[in-house]
Amino acid sequence: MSIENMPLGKALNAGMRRALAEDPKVLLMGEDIGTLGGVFRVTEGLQAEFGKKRVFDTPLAESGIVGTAIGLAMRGYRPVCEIQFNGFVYPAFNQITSQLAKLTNRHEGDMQFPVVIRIPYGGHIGAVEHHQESNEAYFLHTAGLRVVSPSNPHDAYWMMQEAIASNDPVIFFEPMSRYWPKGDVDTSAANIPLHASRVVRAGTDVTVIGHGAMVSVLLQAADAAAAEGTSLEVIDLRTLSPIDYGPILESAAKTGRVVIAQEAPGNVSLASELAATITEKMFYSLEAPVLRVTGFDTPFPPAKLEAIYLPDADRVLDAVDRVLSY
Amino acid sequence: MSIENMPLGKALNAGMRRALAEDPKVLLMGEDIGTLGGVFRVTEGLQAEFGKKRVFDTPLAESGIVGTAIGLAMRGYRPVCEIQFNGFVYPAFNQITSQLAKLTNRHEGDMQFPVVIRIPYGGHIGAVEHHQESNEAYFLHTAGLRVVSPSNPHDAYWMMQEAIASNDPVIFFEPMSRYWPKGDVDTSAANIPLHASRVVRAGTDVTVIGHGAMVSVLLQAADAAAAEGTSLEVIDLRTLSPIDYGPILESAAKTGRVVIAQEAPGNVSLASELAATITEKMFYSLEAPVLRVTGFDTPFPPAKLEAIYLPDADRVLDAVDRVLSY
Amino acid sequence: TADEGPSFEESEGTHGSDESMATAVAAPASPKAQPARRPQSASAVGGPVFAKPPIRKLAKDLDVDLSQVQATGASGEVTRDDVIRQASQASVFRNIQTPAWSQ
Amino acid sequence: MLDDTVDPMVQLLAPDGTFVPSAAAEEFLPYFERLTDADYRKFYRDMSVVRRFDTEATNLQRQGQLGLWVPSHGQEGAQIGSAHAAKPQDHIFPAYREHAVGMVRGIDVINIIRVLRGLTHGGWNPKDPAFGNFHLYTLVIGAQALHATGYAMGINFDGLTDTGNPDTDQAVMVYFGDGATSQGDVSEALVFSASFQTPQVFFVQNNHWAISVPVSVQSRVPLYQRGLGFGVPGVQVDGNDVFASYAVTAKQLDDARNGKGPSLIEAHTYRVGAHTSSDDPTKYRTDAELESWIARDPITRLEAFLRGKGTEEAFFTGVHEEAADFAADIRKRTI
Amino acid sequence: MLDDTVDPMVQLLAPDGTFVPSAAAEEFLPYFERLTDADYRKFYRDMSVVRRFDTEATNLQRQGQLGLWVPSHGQEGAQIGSAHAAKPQDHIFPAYREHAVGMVRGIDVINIIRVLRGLTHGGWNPKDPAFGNFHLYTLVIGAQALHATGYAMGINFDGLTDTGNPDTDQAVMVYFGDGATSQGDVSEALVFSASFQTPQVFFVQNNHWAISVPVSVQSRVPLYQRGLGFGVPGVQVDGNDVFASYAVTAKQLDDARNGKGPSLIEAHTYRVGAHTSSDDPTKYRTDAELESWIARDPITRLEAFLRGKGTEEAFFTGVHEEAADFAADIRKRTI
Ligand SMILES: Cc1ncc(C[n+]2csc(CCOP(=O)(O)OP(=O)(O)O)c2C)c(N)n1
Ligand SMILES: Cc1ncc(C[n+]2csc(CCOP(=O)(O)OP(=O)(O)O)c2C)c(N)n1
Ligand SMILES: [Mg+2]
Ligand SMILES: [Mg+2]
Ligand SMILES: [Mg+2]
Repeated sequence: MSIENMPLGKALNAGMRRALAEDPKVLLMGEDIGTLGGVFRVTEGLQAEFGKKRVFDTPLAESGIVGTAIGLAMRGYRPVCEIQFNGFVYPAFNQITSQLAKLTNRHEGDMQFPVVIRIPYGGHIGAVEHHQESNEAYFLHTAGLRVVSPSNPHDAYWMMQEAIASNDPVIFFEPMSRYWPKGDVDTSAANIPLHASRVVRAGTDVTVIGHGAMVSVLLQAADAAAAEGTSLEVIDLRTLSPIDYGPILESAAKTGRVVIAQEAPGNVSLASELAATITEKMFYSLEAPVLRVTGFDTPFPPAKLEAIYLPDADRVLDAVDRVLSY
Repeated sequence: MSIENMPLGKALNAGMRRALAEDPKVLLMGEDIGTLGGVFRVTEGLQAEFGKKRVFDTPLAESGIVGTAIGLAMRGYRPVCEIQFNGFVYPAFNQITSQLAKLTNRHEGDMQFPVVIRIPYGGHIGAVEHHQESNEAYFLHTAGLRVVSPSNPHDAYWMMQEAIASNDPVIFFEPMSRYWPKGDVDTSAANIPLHASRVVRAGTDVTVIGHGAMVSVLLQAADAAAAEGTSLEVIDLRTLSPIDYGPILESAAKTGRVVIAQEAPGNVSLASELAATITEKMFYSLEAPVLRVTGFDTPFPPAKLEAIYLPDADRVLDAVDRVLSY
Repeated sequence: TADEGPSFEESEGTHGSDESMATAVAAPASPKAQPARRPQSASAVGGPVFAKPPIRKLAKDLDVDLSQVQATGASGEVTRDDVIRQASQASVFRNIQTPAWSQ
Repeated sequence: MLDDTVDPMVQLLAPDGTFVPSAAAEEFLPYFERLTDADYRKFYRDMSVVRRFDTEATNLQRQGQLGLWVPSHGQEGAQIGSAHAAKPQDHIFPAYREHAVGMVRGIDVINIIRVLRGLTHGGWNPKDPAFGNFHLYTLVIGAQALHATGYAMGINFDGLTDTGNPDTDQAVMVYFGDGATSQGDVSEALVFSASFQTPQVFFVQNNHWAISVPVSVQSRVPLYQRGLGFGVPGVQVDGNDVFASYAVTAKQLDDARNGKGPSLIEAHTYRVGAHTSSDDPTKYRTDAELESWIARDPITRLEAFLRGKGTEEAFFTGVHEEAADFAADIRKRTI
Repeated sequence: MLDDTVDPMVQLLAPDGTFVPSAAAEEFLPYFERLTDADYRKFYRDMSVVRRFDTEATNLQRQGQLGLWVPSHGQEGAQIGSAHAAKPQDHIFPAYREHAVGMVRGIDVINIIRVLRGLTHGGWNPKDPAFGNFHLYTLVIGAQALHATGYAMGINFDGLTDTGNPDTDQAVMVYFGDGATSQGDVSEALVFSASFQTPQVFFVQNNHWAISVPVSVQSRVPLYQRGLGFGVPGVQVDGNDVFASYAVTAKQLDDARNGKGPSLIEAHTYRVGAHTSSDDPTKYRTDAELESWIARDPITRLEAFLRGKGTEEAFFTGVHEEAADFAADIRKRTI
């Protein structure tokens, strides 16, 4: 065991550093990731260490970034692309959706596309428009992509390396508001594989499920509920596509009550899919409908209103009360 | 009453013609929509009738089409953009998602964006890659867009006019495989408003829900089920966002059993949302989980395999059997 | 428009408390955590309750504790008849054991 | 760096404030010549006020009153010159750093503060006649270029170009940065503008950096050439020369209104401040570069010109007082 | 129409097959001169076989054996010339009409038939050495331009340009049409290729139509100029002149391999057939235009040249037999 205490952003940096060191085909590319080390400093020091052919700034064009990453993958490279902020991935949507996601299928497996697209996402940072969205739903609906999001530094460190090692494209959602809090990272071994969900707090009454920054909100809610005598089981999805339903269904079978929380708007979202699938698989076990606590079906609001928009522990607890009242 | 029998494609044409005639601010724009009248001839004759300033071909660039339509809307025009095929809307995704969908909100209502984006969609036409997708989920998850799809000529005629009259942006999904079959169009009056779902066949045992080309598959399934003594109630969604839940919940309350069918892949889709919401609202009425019959979570396959991929009456009936066996 | 965060070094302690893996990974639920708001007690018949939602509603309406019901459904689920049987038994027992107060 | 040795660059004022028109400036001189002494002073006043406003907003951000600030310091010459060249009936599509342009067009800049304070995504009503057809800021790089082109297509459809009436003919001006030129949307806007011959000026403020990325990563040839292969002619101007910025923009907008179609202006300037208040430019650029650009400051340059013309000290004192009052007022209305 | 009066156009063979190099052809002559008589015949043979293949596929489609066909008729000069100019180690990124290029690179064209028959979205393995680094077709207009650029960036990172060894240095050629030039992705590919100085040739087949839309809607200036403002030089060639197409492409690919960065070739040609089997071109273009282009047919032109050099009739008969056999074989293997 080799434990280091570090922030999630630093853990991502360390994960990428290790991948760069271990495989000469790994490249980092994006806007401002070189000299500056990224607007969040997640790639800090990596250009200095690995040189401008391994870690480089691109022109300001997201379709260009993803499109050329695809070409680099065809050439045998493993590019890791940074999208500067969530709301700026849309110019690359065509390359991601009609190309990257489909190319392995189009090639009938003859070529592989180990491209990682890093997207810092989520609220709580008080930023201007387009900077705080949780837009994972678009990528979840797109067959051919893997989508993951770590909630803590240890996962960030390992999931980044596992994503880079994946021969399928991975959309890697980084919870911006969690870049700074520190946690222990065991750099000697990952404990569970990339595509596994995990019970992060055991409980008996209600299953609450989330990912990324929402996990700490759920843990907060669990503390508050415990104080009132309600036991919440908290599940960190970790991987959003494909979803590892094992721990989820096991928990739902036990509690019979499920609440899903996410920052993204609810309509046609991850929460919709989880609610539908859990209900389908566990119909006879559910004491209450699966409830969803989500961002509202509006554009992400100005910073001063984000606290109203983003699900917090109170909104989660309200849903917990509602599932318990069935 | 003034009834004309015509194919759906022609009904769309007639709807646009009427809108062009009634409001000089209505414009049609897109690739090959002028001289050629569109690759499906849906805009045939309209450039000849209204001139090149009202109906015009654009350069081959979808982001350009939607982006300039936004500017035209700011200028007071009501542009109707044709995207030639479903799989070619992605280059415009940034303009649709980060601009068109958000601009009314960004302007706090001071400006309106009456832009219609027409997208021919769905399978059954045996075409090559990117030509047969059902990609409505991306737009349903995007707050700020209205999304509709007619299943028959009468609705096509009226919904097109209502979409053009809407002051909000509308994504108008046209079921390609239904362009040709004819139906009666009452050109004297629409019977229900744009955002209304409708029971198109009454039944008592199971509620089956779909939109676009799926509606005729559901009607086929209802015939077959009736022959075996099972009564299906068929609902045509017509509008995919916002969904009119009234008739849906009423039907679910009556039957207690619901099957949703769509051509789109199931993961994080319209069907997921319907299943989750119906379950949430009608928990105590459901005799079985809401089942979903969808395209598979793979890229749309080559034409020779589409019959396997696309839900047909048999797959719907299988789900009907399953909800009945709970 | 690109607002950047402070570097990690600058930001220690300013963006939330440290969270170790130990707290992120489950602490076992305390044994005394008996749910205050949970309507049903542990099953007397044994195992989790399997019942579709309308049956749960029926049980609620008839004041039947589903965990006390003997399930006869094909996959071990409680059926409508099971609930009704339990309800009528309960009312029989209630009639025998606790006769109503006369006015 | 200004590369005026290689490519023709329009310049009227040398960095030291002397009036020495470059060869390329000749065709634009008539537009300069119609300016009066009062105009010169107005330009100076506007640049000074907006510079002071920018400083105040930077302070407000540091004090936690704004989530973010996007400084315009250094780019006042390009912005004030081009903004004054537009006519009231023209429409302006900014990116997000065009505070000076907004001020000239009549928006109350407290509205910009409100955006960066996190109170709104919009801030003002572009349909309000008081706001001079100044559209909302667009944060998604390059997206507004297509909106501007579509708007200009609408002007054409309305028949409001080339009517012979310069008081009603309209044009559109869209602003974006050197980094934005790489976005597909900007290229598509060039395609559409050429195809539909829109009455439109693409105004590129080449401030030499897109956050930490130098313009050389975006293009190895000067950006004023970008439009040529699309059929959109280009002009290169010293953006820190407010007169040159004015004259070139006035001419190109006239051409647009007169039915000559779109053109592109590359204004060479420099972002003296940080990209935003979250940025630390010392990480990626040298003091020497910064100093060399401060030596070409647009305000100092015009001040030298005005002093050379014998402008009284009271004028400068008055402007500085006005600027300070303006900033104090903004502070008061912010907090 | 060829507008060689306005812009320099590389042409070696006049439409009547006589060898009359245009002024612009001069710097490319050495590349022509290395061709032998056997090469001339090979070009003729290849163009004839692919023309016959195209006819057969069109028939198969009419008979319901293919869902769709995308004819290459008329564009054989541009395709066969440019394809032969590439070296085995080069990588080719086609759009969807480059059947002739695929054939030259070694793919069994039954694989193209399989795509249009609805059996696969791919058809061949671009990593199979027998397939000459000919990548899959891309149906989303312009998307492959970025893949090609990324691939070429990889060649640079691998250090396989400008090594002084012409047998191992690599280049990339990407094909797209006149319509595709409007797509943002193509412009972004020009940006990236210039920024990273990729060893890459952008080969634009200007067949004058994007389905029903004439090239004048996409651009009012010749497309070979499109790259200039991005720092990507351009050459205009008569695409119906297989020798000129060969010579220009060979030179530009050599430059790319030698570290001179990207360039763009506009090959003027014409889609003689329909856009696809679903299209009816009589709806949007005139017989006169079609005739004028048939008069510039690349195969007829080379035949005239070869006959002028006294090529024996047996050669032509042999080629036509070979082409017929080829088509018969395709038919047999399709049904
Ligand atoms: C589509 C998109 N990608 C990335 C960003 C993040 N971003 C904001 S400003 C900026 C640099 C812009 O540079 P430039 O166009 O030169 O304008 P300047 O800021 O220098 O005025 C970047 C990358 C964005 N806002 N939009
Ligand atoms: C992004 C996208 N938009 C629209 C289409 C539909 N489409 C297919 S071919 C074509 C015209 C292409 O013209 P050009 O680039 O000149 O190539 P050509 O077909 O003439 O070879 C169009 C509009 C598409 N395939 N992709
Ligand atoms: Mg294979
Ligand atoms: Mg800049
Ligand atoms: Mg073409």
